[in-house]
Amino acid sequence: MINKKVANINEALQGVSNNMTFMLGGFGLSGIPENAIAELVNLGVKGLTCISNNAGVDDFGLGLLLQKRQIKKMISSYVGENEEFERQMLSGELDVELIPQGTLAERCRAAQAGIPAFYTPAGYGTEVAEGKETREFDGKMYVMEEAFKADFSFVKAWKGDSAGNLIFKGTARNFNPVMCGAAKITVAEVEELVPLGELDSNQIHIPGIFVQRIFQGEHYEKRIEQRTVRQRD
Amino acid sequence: MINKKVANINEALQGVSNNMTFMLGGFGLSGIPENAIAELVNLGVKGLTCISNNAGVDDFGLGLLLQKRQIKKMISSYVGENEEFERQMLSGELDVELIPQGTLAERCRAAQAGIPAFYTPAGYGTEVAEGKETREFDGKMYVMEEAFKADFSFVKAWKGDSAGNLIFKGTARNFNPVMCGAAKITVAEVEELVPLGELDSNQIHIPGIFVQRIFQGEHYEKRIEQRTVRQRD
Amino acid sequence: MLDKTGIAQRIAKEVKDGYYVNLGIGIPTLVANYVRNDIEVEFQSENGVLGMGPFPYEGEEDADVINAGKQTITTLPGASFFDSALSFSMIRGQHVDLTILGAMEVAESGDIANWKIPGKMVKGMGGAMDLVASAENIIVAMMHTNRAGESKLLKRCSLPLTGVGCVKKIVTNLAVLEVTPKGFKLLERAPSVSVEEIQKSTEGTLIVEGVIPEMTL
Amino acid sequence: MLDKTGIAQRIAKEVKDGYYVNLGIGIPTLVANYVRNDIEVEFQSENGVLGMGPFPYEGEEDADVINAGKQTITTLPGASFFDSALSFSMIRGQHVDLTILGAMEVAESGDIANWKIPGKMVKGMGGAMDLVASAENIIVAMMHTNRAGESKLLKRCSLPLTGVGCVKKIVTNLAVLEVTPKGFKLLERAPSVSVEEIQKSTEGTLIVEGVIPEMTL
Repeated sequence: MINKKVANINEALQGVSNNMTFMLGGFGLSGIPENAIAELVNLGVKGLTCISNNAGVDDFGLGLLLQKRQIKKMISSYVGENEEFERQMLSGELDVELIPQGTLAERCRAAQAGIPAFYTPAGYGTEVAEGKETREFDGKMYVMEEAFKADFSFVKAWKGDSAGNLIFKGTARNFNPVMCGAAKITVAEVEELVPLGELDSNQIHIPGIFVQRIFQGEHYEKRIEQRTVRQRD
Repeated sequence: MINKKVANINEALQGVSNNMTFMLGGFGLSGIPENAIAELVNLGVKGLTCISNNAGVDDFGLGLLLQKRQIKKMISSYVGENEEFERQMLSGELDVELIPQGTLAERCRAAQAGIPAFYTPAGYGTEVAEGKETREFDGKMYVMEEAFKADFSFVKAWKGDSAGNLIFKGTARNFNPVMCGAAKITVAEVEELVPLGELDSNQIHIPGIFVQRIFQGEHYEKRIEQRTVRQRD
Repeated sequence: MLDKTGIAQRIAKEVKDGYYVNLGIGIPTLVANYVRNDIEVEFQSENGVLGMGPFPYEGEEDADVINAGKQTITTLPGASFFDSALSFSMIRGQHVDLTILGAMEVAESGDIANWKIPGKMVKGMGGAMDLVASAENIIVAMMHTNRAGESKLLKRCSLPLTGVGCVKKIVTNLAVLEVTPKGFKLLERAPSVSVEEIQKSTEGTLIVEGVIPEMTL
Repeated sequence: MLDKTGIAQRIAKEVKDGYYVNLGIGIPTLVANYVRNDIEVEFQSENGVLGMGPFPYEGEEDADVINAGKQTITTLPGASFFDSALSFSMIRGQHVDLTILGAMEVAESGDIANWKIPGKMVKGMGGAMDLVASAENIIVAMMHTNRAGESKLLKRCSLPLTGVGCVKKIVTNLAVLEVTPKGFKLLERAPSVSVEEIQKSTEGTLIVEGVIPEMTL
């Protein structure tokens, strides 16, 4: 098998530079590439365009990059829960493009799949469709949306192997699989890097062909955004 | 959980009638819905349009429907290995639409995903693109392809549960997952119907929402088309 | 007049056996608590789970198992997890039977506005635009009027739209209404609310035919 | 002059460490046997498997594990199975590094015809059109002439096309050629084949620059 394992986080992020476009997996704080984000803060790269469903919270996730003003533009579907984000957005420091969540997922998937464009009903008749081609199929109106283009995808999986095969856990899966192979280089971080052959070939969520670099993250905080519980009877 | 389990094959195929369009999973003879095909032969429905990557062999798979002249039109990517097929095609009894395999898969997936149309490079500049819209994205030419429309999808999985959740095995997976939810009604047959909760929620290939009816097949021949082996040293 | 819980209770009656349901944040989330327990319903959350169960017991929260509101949840036997593309295949492909969501405004044409107020911080539409553009069966759960007492059921929406011509039914604190080609058709009154009160709070065309029954919960 | 095995052997030298490779039916299938074993290569089959191994031992065949030629196969540790949509995401999305396939005709423009002969039974293009339209690196493996002795390297294809302007390199029983804007550039001669013989068997424009080395296997 082709070896995708890198020695450390430095090697994993080699080639990252200012003004690049990144895809980052995660929904809220669930399934975000914690280690890659931490290293992007360390590297201090600036002028970034980030394609990510959400923008983290003030002191975690993409909020860490926002604090250091490393992000120039966010492409997201929902960006609440973040005061620094709000400040930068309202002051005009940060450019924000809001797009429907399903369109966000499908534009990633299109990039992964070599589909340059597709039609979706989402956003038709709204400002999201402004300037975009619309078209009727079977009496219903659709908007044409194009595949994203990005330099790096940073994704986080539960388990992976040196061939780059990935398995995700629960709803931490979210955007991670569709971002694999959707950028020029996909960097996967995993909670556990297992020996080759340990993952069931029949149960791999993302085959290694979509992943260029893989490493086991040093530490995962896996912060919970809305801890909601019920009382025992 | 919503119960998708039907009592028998009769109930599974209720509503099937002449001149309908079906999707049928399988690649070669691997992963074909053996029991549904047998019942379609029993029912004797005619004038069928079948969307299936291949057309079976003379005495197995879709070949059984061809023998009884139940199929009016095949939409496939490759139809070799079948003499009766060849005879009917050359005599004009059978209409055949050949389309690229990736386009076949993606047109199923588009139907499943509510994407009415997408662009693909496959077939550009060939007779496959004749009469279709073509378009340039980033200097490369693409063909617009539309989602399939079908009345029933017949798929075959390895394991399933009463909620309609499916797991496929090996390369018998092929077109089966992308056909689930791509027709008005999806009928899944499985080698083993397991108790609800036995399948790992994290490892389900097709969630039950895409399946309307499920049953355990009575018998699977699982014929091998090209038995190829090596000698032990 | 209903409170938010009452709205959720009334909407729960619209949930039928065998439905896959997507619940928005706010009042819609409460609907799950009032669905009859003699029917089978599965709740889908667009972040990638089908078959959601109740919140976890304290100490059993899992950061890897949340709903679209980022709340920790549990799943039932037969549940499944999937990626965002497949999740929106369920939504866009009309495999979800019923979508219940909140709104700032609904127009008599079925247009809905629920994501943006010009001049205010915009958080984004999340999955709402996909949901309203795709769902065949959309119920809006909202108060009949805004905090300033102005009607939220309008001839035309004044706010930026989330979707056009998509809302089928509306349940408010005052009434149950159906969106028809001719306007909002009044189906039911909330307990002890008169047709006149509903008329007064409805800016859009209100269609009142015959005697309007009081709703039962 | 090379036989089919020789063509496969020569093409195997084009396979580099870290390549994902899709092999067509016929001569291309043989290439797997000659890839250096000090490099890591993964073979993809469009019916949904990555990391194919050798054929199974007798008695160990599994009807659920086949390649695109419908042959029973085995898989290596680290292999994966997936559906047809994801398989063609790999192909269409240019994640497969090298595609090796046969052809009936290749034009000096890089056009390829390998799926249909008018008047004859047409079996279909299978995945060939997706492969040739998408792959950045396509090598054609074929005999230089057809059974009637006519050149298969043409100015223009006479048969219905599989793809336009896509072939980069051709390995035949006589030569290795590169498709350039000006025509077929002769890179190597097969053992004991002269430039004149190659010229005679090539209908399309043949570019011969300097001394053409004999290929090594």
